[in-house]
Order: sequence, then C-alpha cells, then structure tokens
Amino acid sequence: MSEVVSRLRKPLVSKDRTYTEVSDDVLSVIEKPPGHLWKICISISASLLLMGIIVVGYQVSTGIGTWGLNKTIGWSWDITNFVFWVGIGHAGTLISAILLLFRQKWRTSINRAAEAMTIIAVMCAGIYPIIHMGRPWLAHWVFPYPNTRSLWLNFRSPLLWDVFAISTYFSVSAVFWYIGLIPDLANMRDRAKTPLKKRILTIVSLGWSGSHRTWHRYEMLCLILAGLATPLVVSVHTIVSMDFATSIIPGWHATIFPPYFVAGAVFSGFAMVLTLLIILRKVMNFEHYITASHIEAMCKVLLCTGMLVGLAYGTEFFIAWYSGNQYERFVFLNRAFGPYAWAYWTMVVCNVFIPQFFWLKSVRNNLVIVFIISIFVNIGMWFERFVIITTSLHRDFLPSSWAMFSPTWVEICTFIGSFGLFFTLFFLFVRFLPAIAISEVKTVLNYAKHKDHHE
Amino acid sequence: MSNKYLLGVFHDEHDMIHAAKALKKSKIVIHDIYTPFPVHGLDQYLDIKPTRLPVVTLVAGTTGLVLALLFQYWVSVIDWPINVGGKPFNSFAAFIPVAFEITVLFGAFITVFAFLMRSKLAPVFSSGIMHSGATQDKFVIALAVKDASFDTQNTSKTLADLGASEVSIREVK
Amino acid sequence: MKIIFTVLLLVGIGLGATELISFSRSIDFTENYAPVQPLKFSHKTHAGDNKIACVYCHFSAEQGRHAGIPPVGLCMNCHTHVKKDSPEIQKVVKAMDSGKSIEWQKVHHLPDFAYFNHSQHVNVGKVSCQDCHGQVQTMDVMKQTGNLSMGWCIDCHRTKEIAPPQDHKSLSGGDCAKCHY
Amino acid sequence: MDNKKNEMTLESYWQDVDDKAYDQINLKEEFAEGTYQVGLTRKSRRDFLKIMGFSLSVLPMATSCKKISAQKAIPYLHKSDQVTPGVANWYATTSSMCPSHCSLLVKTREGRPIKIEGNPLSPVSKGGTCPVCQASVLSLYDSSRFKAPKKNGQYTTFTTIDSEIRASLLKAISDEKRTALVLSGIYGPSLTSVVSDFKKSFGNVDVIVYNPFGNSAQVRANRESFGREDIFQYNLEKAKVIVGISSDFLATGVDPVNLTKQYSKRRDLFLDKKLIRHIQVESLMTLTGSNADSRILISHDDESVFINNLLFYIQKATETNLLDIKAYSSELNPKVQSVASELLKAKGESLVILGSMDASDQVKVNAINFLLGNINKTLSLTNREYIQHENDLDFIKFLADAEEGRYSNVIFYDVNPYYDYFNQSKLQGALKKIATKISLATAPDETTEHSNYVAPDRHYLEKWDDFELSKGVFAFSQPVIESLFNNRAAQESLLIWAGRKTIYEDYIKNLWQNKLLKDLGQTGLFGTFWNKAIHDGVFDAKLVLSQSPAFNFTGKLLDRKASAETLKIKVYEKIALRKGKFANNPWLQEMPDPITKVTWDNYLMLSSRLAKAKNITNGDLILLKAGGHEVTVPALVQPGVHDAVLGLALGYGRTVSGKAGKGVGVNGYVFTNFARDSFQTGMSVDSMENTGKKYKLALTQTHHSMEGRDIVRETTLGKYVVDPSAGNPAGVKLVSMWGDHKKDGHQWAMMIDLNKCTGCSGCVISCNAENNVPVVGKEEVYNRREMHWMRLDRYYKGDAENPEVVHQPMLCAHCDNAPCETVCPVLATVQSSDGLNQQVYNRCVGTRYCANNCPYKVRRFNWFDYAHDDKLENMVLNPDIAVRTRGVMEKCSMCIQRIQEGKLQAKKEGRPLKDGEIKLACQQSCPADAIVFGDINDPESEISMKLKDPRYYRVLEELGVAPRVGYLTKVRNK
Repeated sequence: MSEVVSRLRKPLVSKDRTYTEVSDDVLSVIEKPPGHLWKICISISASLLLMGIIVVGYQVSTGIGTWGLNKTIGWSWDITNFVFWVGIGHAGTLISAILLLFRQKWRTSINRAAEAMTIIAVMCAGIYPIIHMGRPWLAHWVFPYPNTRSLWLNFRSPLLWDVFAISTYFSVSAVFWYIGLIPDLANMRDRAKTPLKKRILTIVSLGWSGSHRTWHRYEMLCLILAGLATPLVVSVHTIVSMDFATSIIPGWHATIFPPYFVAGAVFSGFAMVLTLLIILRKVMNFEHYITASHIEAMCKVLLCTGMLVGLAYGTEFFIAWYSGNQYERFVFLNRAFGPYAWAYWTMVVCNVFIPQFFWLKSVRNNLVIVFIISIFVNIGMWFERFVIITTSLHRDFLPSSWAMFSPTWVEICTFIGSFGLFFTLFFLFVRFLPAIAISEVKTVLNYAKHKDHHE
Repeated sequence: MSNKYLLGVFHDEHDMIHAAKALKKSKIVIHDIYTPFPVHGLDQYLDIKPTRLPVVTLVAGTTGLVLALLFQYWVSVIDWPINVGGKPFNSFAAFIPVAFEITVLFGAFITVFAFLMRSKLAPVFSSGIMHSGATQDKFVIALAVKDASFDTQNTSKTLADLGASEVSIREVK
Repeated sequence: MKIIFTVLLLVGIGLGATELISFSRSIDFTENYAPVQPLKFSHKTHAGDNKIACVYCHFSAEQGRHAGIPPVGLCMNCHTHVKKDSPEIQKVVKAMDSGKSIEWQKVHHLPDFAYFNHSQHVNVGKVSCQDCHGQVQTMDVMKQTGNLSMGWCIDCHRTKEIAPPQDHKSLSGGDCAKCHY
Repeated sequence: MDNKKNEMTLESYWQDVDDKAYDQINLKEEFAEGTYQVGLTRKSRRDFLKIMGFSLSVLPMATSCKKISAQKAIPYLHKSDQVTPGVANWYATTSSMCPSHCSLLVKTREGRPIKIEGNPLSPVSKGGTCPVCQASVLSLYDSSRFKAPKKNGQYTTFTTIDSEIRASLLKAISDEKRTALVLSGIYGPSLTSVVSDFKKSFGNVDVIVYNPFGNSAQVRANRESFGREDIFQYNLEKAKVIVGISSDFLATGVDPVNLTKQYSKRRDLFLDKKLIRHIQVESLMTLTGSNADSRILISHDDESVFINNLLFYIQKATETNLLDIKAYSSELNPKVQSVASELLKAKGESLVILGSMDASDQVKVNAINFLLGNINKTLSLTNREYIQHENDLDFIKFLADAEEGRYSNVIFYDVNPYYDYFNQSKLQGALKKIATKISLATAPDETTEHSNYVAPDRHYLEKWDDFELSKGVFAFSQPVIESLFNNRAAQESLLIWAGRKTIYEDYIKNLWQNKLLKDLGQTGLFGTFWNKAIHDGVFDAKLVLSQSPAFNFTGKLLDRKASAETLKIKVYEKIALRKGKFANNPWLQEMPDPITKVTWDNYLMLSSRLAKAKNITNGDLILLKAGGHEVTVPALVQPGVHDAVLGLALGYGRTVSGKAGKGVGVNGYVFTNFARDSFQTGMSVDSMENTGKKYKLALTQTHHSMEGRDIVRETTLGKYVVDPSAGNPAGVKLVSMWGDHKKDGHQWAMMIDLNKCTGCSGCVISCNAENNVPVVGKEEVYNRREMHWMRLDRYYKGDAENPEVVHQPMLCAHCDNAPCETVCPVLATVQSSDGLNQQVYNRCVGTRYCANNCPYKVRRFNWFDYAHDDKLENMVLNPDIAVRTRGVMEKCSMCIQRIQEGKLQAKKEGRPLKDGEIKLACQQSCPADAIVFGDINDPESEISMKLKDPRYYRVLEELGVAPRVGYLTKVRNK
C-alpha cells in the first residue's frame, strides 16, 4: 500500500493516528481520574458560581433595587450580559451547523466543544431575562399556558419573541449536540470498565450500535438539524436585536440591527471559541486535533466579522447623520463624546482596530497573541452591548430625565457568577464527555491522504 | 425468540467495502454493517432506500407554523382582542417571529423523535449490540442466520477470504 | 403488548397532566369555602324561609363598594321580638351589651388588586346576588360558590346581557382598569 | 359639589374604624419594615418567602401557593347614618398649617381622612391648595406626635399638668412675675377671644406674636404709611404690570394660592389676550422669578437702591414729593427707569410687591403703589378685626425682659424659637430664667425639648377653629376624625388654665351665637347659619369695606446703606418646607424643589460665575462662616443667582423631629440677625472654603437644557397677537400602516396650559396622596428612583447667568399608540376603550421594557418594597388604590378611580356624565387651573374647545405615539 499525500490540502489531524488512537486520545483523558489542574480550575469556577448564586438570591429576595438601575436606565448590565452570552453561543451553532452545510471538514475537531459552549452560554444568557424581572417568581407567566385568568400573552412584544427564540434555540441546540454525542457515548460505553459506568452509558447512548442503516438516517438527521439550526441561529440574534430595533429609543431604533447583531454574535462567539480552545488544546493535549490551521481559520473569521461589525458602527453614524433626526444624531455624538465615550472607544478599539493584527500571518500563528486578541474581542463585544443599551437609554428624548448608570457590587458579582457557571459547566463537560467528536474526526482522519487500495 | 447473526469483523473500511461488494455480487443478503463512523457508499449493498426524514421535517415544520399562526391569531383576535399600543388585533407581521421559532421547534423535535423511533433508539438498560469494537475501530458485516438453509460454514470462509480478521456467530435477543 | 403499554403510558401521562393542571388552577382559590362562623346564622332561615330581602341586611350593596356585614344592631331590629331566647340570639345581645362586635369569618376574599364595587353590579348592572354568591337562600352555612378567579369574572362579563346603562357611552367591561388599579 | 360634602357636622367614627371594619384588606398586608431611607438591610417574612419561592420555582405554581389565610370581617356595632362602607364622605374645613389658611375639603373613608382638596366655595382660595396643605393629611398620621401630655419628658395626664400649670400661672401673680404667651399669630375670632380671656383672667400675661420672616416689616410700614395694622390684599386680576421685588409671592408669600389663582387668570389667553406683564427683581432664583416675563438680577444690597431709585423716578415723573429721598447713583438706573416707565404707563393697573424685611423699603413701595394710584385697585388694606400680626420687636423685648427675670411662665403655641431664633445662646440663656415653660405643640420639636410641660394641641383635622380670611370673610375648621391621641385643642388648654372649664367647640359656638353674628349684623336662626357655615367651610358677611386711607407717612425712614459689594448669605423659604414646621412630612421632604429639583436637603445656592471663581462644583461641601457661625453645607450651582449672593433655604436642620425631618440639611436661621426692628437676612460672608469633600444631593433632574428640542414651546405676546400659532410649528404629517381602533364612548384627554402653570408642584403632592405613591427616601432619589407619577420638568434657556425658565408638568401621556404597551410580553399594560393607558400591577412581571421604551420616561418601577411599616401612616392610604409591591411598574392612571367613580355616580343617577364632573387629583389641586381634563368625544366639553386652540401641541408628537396629554404654548409678555 502506498500513501499519496495531497500537496494542496493539509491534513486536518496533524499526526498519523489510527481509529483506536483517536478514541484513546480523546477518551483516555476522561477515563482517568481528574488531574490537579482540573480540580483547581473547577474549584475556582464553582466558587464563583456559588458566589453568583448567593448574590442572585440576595437580589431576588431584596429587589432589583440592589442593582444600579434607575427610572431612566431600566436595563444595563442585565441585558448587556444576556446579549453577550447569547452572542457567544452563536459560534458553536455556526461551527456545527453552517460549516456542516458548507461541508467544511475542519470543523469536526472543534464543533463538539463549540456546541457545548453554545449550550452553556445560552444557559448563562437565559438566567438574565429571568433574574432581571422585578418578580422572577412569576417568570412562568411569559409562557402561553392555559390559566385561570383567561388571559394570554402579547405576541407583539419582542420580549416574548425572545422567550420563544431563546427556548427554541436552547432546546434545538441541546438536541443537536446530544444527537452528535450518541456515537461517542456508545464508544465510551463499549470501552467502559466498571458496571456502573457501563450501565449509565448504555442508557444515555440509546442503544447505539453503529448500524449503517442508522448512520444513513443519522447523517440526514444531522443535515436537517443543521439546516434548521442555521436559520434559527440567525433568527435568534435577529430577534434579540429586535428587542432594541423595534423600540423607539434613538440608538436602538435601527433597521441595521439584525445583521449587525448577527455579525457581532459570530464575532464574539468565535472570539470565545478561540479563547476556550487555545486553553483546551493545551490542557487536554489536543494539539493534533485542534491544529494551528484551525486557529488560523478562526482568526480569519474574526478578522472578517470584526470588519463587518466595524462597518456597522460606521453605518450607524452615517445613518444618524443622514436621517436628519435630531435625537438619533444626538445619541451617536453622545456615544462618541458624551460621558460614556470611554466605553464607546474601548469597544471600537477592541472590536475594530485590534483584530486588524490578524492580517499578519505571524500574528495568526502566534497562539499567545491570538489568545490575547481574543480576550480583547470578548471585552470589546461586551462593551458593544453596554454601549448600545446604556448610552441609548441614559440620554433619550427628554433631557429632564437624563441620568447616569453605575453598577453595584451585586451586578458585578452576578456577572462574575455567570462566568463561574459558564466555566463550571464547561469544565464538567470536558471532564465527563468527549470534547472532540470522535466519530466525526475518524471520518476525516484520511483527509488529504489517500490510501491507495486498488493501485 | 432470538436471532443469530454471522459477523465478519474488518479492520479497514476499504476491506469492508470490498467485502460488502463481493457479498452483494454473490447474492448474499447483508443484514447490516456496523461501523464506528458513517462510511459512504454502502447503501447499494444494503439495499437502503433514501430516508424519508426530510418529509417528516417538512410536515412537522408546516404543522408548527400553522398551529403557531392560528394560535396567535386566536389569542389576539378571537379569544380576547385587546388594543395594544394602537396596533391592529391581527398584527400579522408581529406573529412571524414566534411562528418561525415554533416551525423550527416542531421540525427539529419531531424529526429527532421520528429518527429515534425509526432507528429504534431509546434509553435502554442493555444494548443488543453486535460487536463492541464497532463503535471504535472495527467494521462489522452482519449476515442474518435465518434458518438451516444458511450455509454458515461456507459463508464464514468467504468472509475470512474477503479479509475479515474475525468471523463469529452472535445471538441477539 | 408494547402497544398496550404505550397506550397505558400515554393515558397515564394525560391523566396526570390534567390532574396537575386542575390542581395548580385550584391553588389560589377557595371554592366551596365554608368557614365555621361564631354564630350559627342561617341564610336559609332568613333569606329563604322568611324571605327577607338581601339588601335589608346588606344595605350598602346598592350604594357602595362593599355589600357589608350588617351592623349588630340591625339584627336586633327583629330579634328584640323574634326568638329572643335562642342561645345564638343571646350571643348577639351579648355583643350589643359588651360593645364588642361579632367577629365573622370572611367567606369571599377578593385579592387587594381586584377592585369590585357592589353598587356597580347590583344597582347599575341589575345583577342578582345569586349570580355570584349562589343560592344563598338555600344555604344553612354560607359558602363560596364559584372560584372568584379572573376567568370566572370574565366569563360572566362576556356572556351576560345587562340592561344598557343610561349613560350609553360606557359599556366597556373588558378593560383591565375596570378592576385593576 | 353637594354630593361631595355631607351636610352636618360630624361625630367621628374612629372607634369603629379602629375595629377595621371593611377596608382592612386594602391596608395591604404588604408591610415591609424600613425607614424612609430605604435600606438594603431589611429582611422580613416576605423576603424569606421570596427566596423560598425562587428556589422552589421548579414547581412553577409553588410561589402562588400561599393560601389565603382566614380573615375576619367585623361589622359595625350600630349602623351609622353617615358612614357607608366603601363610600367617601367629604367635609369642609380650614387649614391652620399654612399661613394663608387654605379652605379645604377633606375626603374621609370609613372615618379616616385620606385626601385633601381645595374648597371651591372659598372666596379666597377658590378651590386651590398649596402643597403644604395637601400634605398636611400625612402629618395627621405622624406617629411621632405626642400621645399624651408630657411633664419633664414623661407622659402624664392632663389632670396632672392642668393643676400644676394653673398653680404656676397663679403663683406668677403672687410673685409679681409675668407670664408670656408666645404664639405665631392670631388668625381668627375664637383665638382672639381665647387669648383675651386668658389675659383677663390673670392680668399679668404678655401676648407676643413671634413669626420670624413673616410680615413684621410690612405691618409696621402699613401702620406708618396708612395707619392700619394689617397686610395688603392683592388683586392681580386688575393688574397689567406687576413688579415683584425679592418677593416669592407665588410660592411662599402670605397667600400664594390665592395669588397664583389670580396670576394664572391674567395669563389665560382664553380669557384675555392682554396678558399681565410681570417683572421680577431679585437676587436668588425664586419660583415667582422663574415665571416672570422679565427678570432683573440684582445683588442683595441693591434691593434698597432699586426701590429708592424707583420711587425717585416715579416721584419725578409724577412731580410729587411724597417722601424726601435722593437718588443713588447706580448701574441699575437704566433698568430702574424702564421699570418706572412701564409702571407709569399702567397707572392704577400696576402693582409693586416687596418681600423684604425692611420697613423703610416697604414704606417706599407703599409710596410707589400710592403714587401709581393702585391702592384700592390692585391692592387694598383693610383692618381685619381678629388678626394680630407679628412684631419682631416684641420678641426681642420679651427676651430682654426674660433675661432680667421678669417672667416665670412662658407658653409656646405654634412657635419653635429654640429652632428658628438666630441667636440660640442668647435665647437659651434668657429662657433658662423662666421657671415654667409650656409648649402646646402637636409633635416633638426643639422647643418641646426645652419645655417643662407639653400639652399637645390637636392636628387641625381633629379640632374646631375659625379664621378671618379677609375682612368679613371667615373660615371654619371642624374635626373630621376623632383625636388619634390623648390631646386637646390648644385653645381649650388655655381656657382651662384660665379657669374656664369649657369645650372649645361650645366656646366657638357660643362666641358666634352670642357675639360675632350680632357684630357682623347677621340676622336669622343660629342653627341654620352654623350648619351652613360648617357645611361650606366659609362664611362671607359681605361687609361694605372702607377704602384704604391715603398715604401719610408718620415714621422715620431708616437708610439702608448700600454697602460695598461683599458676598452676602441670604436665607429664603422653600415652597415645600416653608419655615421648618413641616420638616417631618416625608411627602414634602421628597417633593423636588420647583427650581433646583433637589429633595431632602437644603444647600448653598451660588451662581456659576462665583462657583467657577471659587472652584466649586455641585455637591462640594462648603465651610461657610458668617456672623460668627460656621456651617458645612453642600453647594449647588444655580443659574439666575447674583454673583454676590449665596442662598440657603430655611426649614432644614431640625434637630428634634420625627424620623423624616430630623437631621435633614442645615439650619439657615443662624445666618439671620435682628436689625432695623425686624429679623433680617443678607449677612456678610466672612469666608467660604471648599472642604474638598463631596456630598450627595438628591436631584430629580440633572440636565437643565432642552438641547434645542421643542419640548416646551413658547413665543412672545407680540408674535402671538400676529399669529396665534407662533412658536408652535405644525407637526410632521404622520402616516400609519394600520387603521385606527374604534374610538367611541368617552375618550379622555388632558391639556396643560404652560402659560398658566407656575411649577408650584402642588399637583405632585396631590397625586402622591391620591394614588398611594410611595416615599422612597433620599438615597433612592439620589439613585434616580423617585416614584412621583407627576413630575415637573424645569428647563433653562438663554443667558446662563440669568436664564429664562420653563416649567412643564410631565405625566403619562396615555398615548394611543403607546410604545410601552407593544413591548410588554404579558399584557400588563394595554389601552382601554376610553383611551387610557392602563397599567395592571398584578399582571406585571417587571421587565421594565415599557419604561425603557417610554419616550417621556414617566413610568416608575418599584425597586424595593417601599416602606409601609408605619401602621398609623398607612391610614392615609387610599383604599381604592392598590399599594404596589416590589417588582412592578406603575405610573399615572389618569386617576382611573375618579373616572370610575364619576361614571358610576352618573349611572346610578341614570344620567349622562357631565363635563367637568370628574376632576383628577392634579387638576383639582392646581391653584393655577392649568390642567383641563375631559372627554374629547363630547364636542361641548372644555377640552374639546381648547384642543382647537392654535397653541395646542403634543410633546414628541413626531414619534407617532399619539399622546393624549397635550400642552398649550407658553406666551411671554416681553
């Protein structure tokens, strides 16, 4: 048997690996007892989570007044964090669904982690709409269930669209992710040593046998789900943007918001994926699967979406000027030169200027710089939402009610707590589930290599 | 009632494909092939027809769409028409986002359930799997041993000749 | 076998869900609530057998928001002559003498966020007492009929034909702020 | 009006109510603990439930599981003829709270007063009320009030103190010592009679009227120039030009409500296209000044120069020499001349009002008004028989005598010298020599702290009284609730100590029956007279008034030397707290000052130029030294203040008060002194330095420019006459994708005439009282979370140092296309069929999306469970309105309860609703009658007529939200 190596394509897995070795590489990590590093990481994140829970408990029992909001600024960090987390979620779906539809094979080694990130990020996001309510114990009222009041819901409210969008997005993503996990769970089941593990894995792998007849439908199912998830992911951030776009507040009321938000979501999501994967590949020894070219590809996505976002910023300004609407004009001047100018320029620098370094291949190949830039983008995209929400609200139509916002410790701790939740769940995920889609990687093991069987 | 299967275990998917092709040529009906990842090009040897899952999705999605629109219309126009912000009772445009989401929700979930039912996948306590290697690195061709007329010995030999590293009989409940 | 099992399972889930819904719907409501009263007062005797008009005792039902529990003194309008020696009447007499009114157990609770005005319904809308309170004239012990939920109010408002008011301009019972403010 | 007021006097049914007959459920069970400073440390049972509820929310219904606990229903023992459960009773009475003695109607529910409105029958206040009287109902339920008489700080009984006090009073006679009765004023026949009886029975009693910064100077000037010891009564309705000099007559003068009524009539373009012209000459920005057509900024020292020269020019022009004066040379003279010529052009139709404490200046102003022929036209001077005004000299003399040990008893009634006398060490030293000090206060104050005996007076809603409003016009107050505590009318105490065992009610009736009616020449049956008088609350004897006499100056003019321009500290009264008596009223404390928009504090007002020069910004703590006193006080940069003047409000810095008033702000009285026979302000500042520390001032508005947006539209009279729509450009043409909803039946709308609104903020308090709007405390106001449904936006425009000011009441606009409604996911805010934007508290989950999307920012969110822990204070809650729990949005409901009540009343009577029958709380209380409310589907209604006015516009109309609340442009006469 001779082996022909393509000159045009680089292999997607950078070292020769057999199927068993792939399984070993991915699963051995989680079959061993946890290491010290993992224990330290999960303790830190779980402590942050615990702090978050306590703080949220305090806020819910005392009142939203523990936050820094006021009569003029009814939303600030709460919805900023909500949009931030939803946005982060988008990269996972994008990688697993859109890249699947486009047959981008390089996605196979990162899609599992990215999808897990999606689900966890949506969970983090989903907490905010609940706790930001004045009476979160009545949160179930936003669902249309038959009730004694004979009263339903207002389907004209973008917030209600959000309820449907976020819950659909979460459940469909979770199902998609789980469906993807089944073959790998079966692999784990068949490797399991202890009866208890075997029993649990038997249940959760749904009796998967690797039958080709099932694989045949499975591949179609994945395509269908990808096909559904793709418009879904676009719709989710579109609807999130409509929370703002359909309102009348200058700085919110903009038709550009849906594409702008989707681009921003992809941008921020990929930044977070980069942040996580750079850590993950190091910590879990996944360098052969999550290769430098993966990182580079994602850098290019960042560069592109960063410029899209930059274009949106510019467009907003142009339209504000071109519209001739005094309130619009004021809001944008106020963003750039008003009391929150520091936030605005942080956003612009982090999101538009810093990613420009990705034009340089040397930067894209330097993991440390890529990591740092990804952090900057995360920060910048948080500020984007803060700028949109807070600076638009704080000075709207009537100058008499103009006000300023500053967060309280409760808000800050809640935000840190949501990172605690995110990382706790993510660490649990990498600890207990295969962080790389084994069966999918196996399909691309021979990519760019062709074992010539028939001469 | 139990079924007996003759399993041919391959290490290499190309050998397995080759074997499947040979078996098909010799008119031996392949019950199923078990692989750790989807191997393309086997459908013809297994006589698999294209799946109808897309149809399920279409029907489910359409149902979701119609139900969502009807429900929103009923709530906003028929059951209790309320003047909200001067908008018409039937604010059709505003009903689209929710209708879309419900379409996707129905489409996705019903398709997944259809898939699980059709593939007989469910949370089970013991799995009737053919070969434990088939989820990791083995490619297993399973032939149903239906009755006495099945020439077990000969077929085993054929499989071994085709490159199977291991040939065995497995009974599955 | 499998089919039977599936059907049974589905039926079970269905019944469970129905039960859960009806349970959760009953949570805040006290239909058929009939507390023990400090006085064995029978509406059947007064309103049913003796045909005393409701508004004789609940006189403010036609004037104000509350139908009112009759002042103790009102009982004595009749009971200075009728059944003076009954032990229950003695309780009334005692209340009068001690100056300490009778502490009735409230039967019909409306939550504080729902404004209900008796005169609006009784006087203007000409709704009979029984429409909401049930056949009081047959009750020995007063109990709540209807669950007093919003849906219960709304059902009546949607179906009941009432005499058009003199002021034709306002017939809009479906507005939220008719009850909630 | 008749259905609103029950005929007859009243026995109160407090005992019954105490049994909490019916409305117990409405005194919501949601009482969290806390103080006005909403702290975050509160924990209560409910909080616990909420934590539990939240953590159990896996079971979605779990939180609503709180089964209704058994409640009791306790009927009245006897049927009352007057109280129908659930139906309000209205009683007429008169306030003794504010100096103008507003005539009031008091709304009671099941025997407890819950709302105060103006009495339209009063010929003086004509249905208007001031914020102070609006808020006085809350003072009734002030739990810090004395529960019983006190002796040396311990509660005791009236019997005990009565005998001891009487003994002490009698002992003074034998000891040849004197007794002083110090009171804030004698305002009516009964008090006059009580005081004279008291005097007569002892023979050694000195009556001292003490009321710093009252009318001492004017009374003296009037005595010297006209020989009458009374104050002027103004009639702005006959004026064309008014010049106010340092007088805040629309806010804090003697009769602001009445003057606002008159003033607004002269600003009503529906009545008369010839508007009044108002020139204000002042050094601090006052509410009155903010309404002026033209405002002349002078220093405190120039006040005297301005008046002197004004008189000089008028004397010159009229070629008279009423007073022998010389003109000072001043840079102001061109302005003075122009004011003089404007006044001269409006002879007999002009008016100069001076707010100064300087009798000589008052005399000069009297001369000006006399020369202009205004006497008996725009101002008149009667000599009210039962009024005794303060004479500041008396109190100074009293202190000097006390110092010498001439007094052994002093009785304080409605005065608080331990707080408001400028020289506390002198006062305390002098009063220490008086053995027996008796206070008749209702609640603890600095003076009761120093008194041996406290014989608590009743709140005016608990007592009988009478007042002389103007010559021959009397007002009555009657108790609308039985006394909440063991207290007694002060007059009754005086009578008892004088040895007359009588009930004050009988005393008043006797007085009227046996003396006053005859004196007033009234015939007829007393019973009829009395019932009608009490029912109406006022009685006009319709006396033929003698004309004011001619100007004949008998005194001596004291020259107020125009000193070098040094920095002066000037104290002033604020519309809410006035002189400090109401410091313990949280509604008033939280009412934003109409000019500065500051709540819960006083502060040092200074001009921006001075602030820049001294490097001071808002909230800097300033150490101010003047006249030997030092005070650390936060600074507030205020446009329209003269560079050489600092302003500091009186009424703050109370050290003994209830929880709302204690320790709020600093005491401004230390910067006053006594000079030229009167208490004076305008002390020279020794030094002011920035301590570098910051202080949180709780402002409700921090941005003061309209940023060129046409939120408040205005024009000048000249332009208006040419084009009535001047300043009010036609709005953009709006197109809609949708058809309109049906708009039949009633369609409510409101219109506010910005030309009439003075910004007094009475509507804010009225709205608070009517709608159970919570008080949130200073910290929360600082956090921009005040709950007021009605707010007054105040913008400055033009010259930064002396800007023009506009006031704009802002409330829920009840938009037809309400942006708040569309965004609510749970239908908690929707449109009603009569065009109101409804907010359903119990449906609200609190996303605050509606508030974000409200372009007017009028929605208010319950960030916490606001304090409703004071059970007594909760008695003021309107039982028809839900008390909102935390986490829900609230906002103006257009007094939906009043609309419902009005419609129901009409339906019960089987008739259509009349226009004007429903009056909203803000509308009713507006002394300027700036608010019109009605049905736009009724072509005959006032609002329908006025909507057609070319001045009509709607704020932010261009957004297409179709607001139902509109405004009429402001027209300045300049």
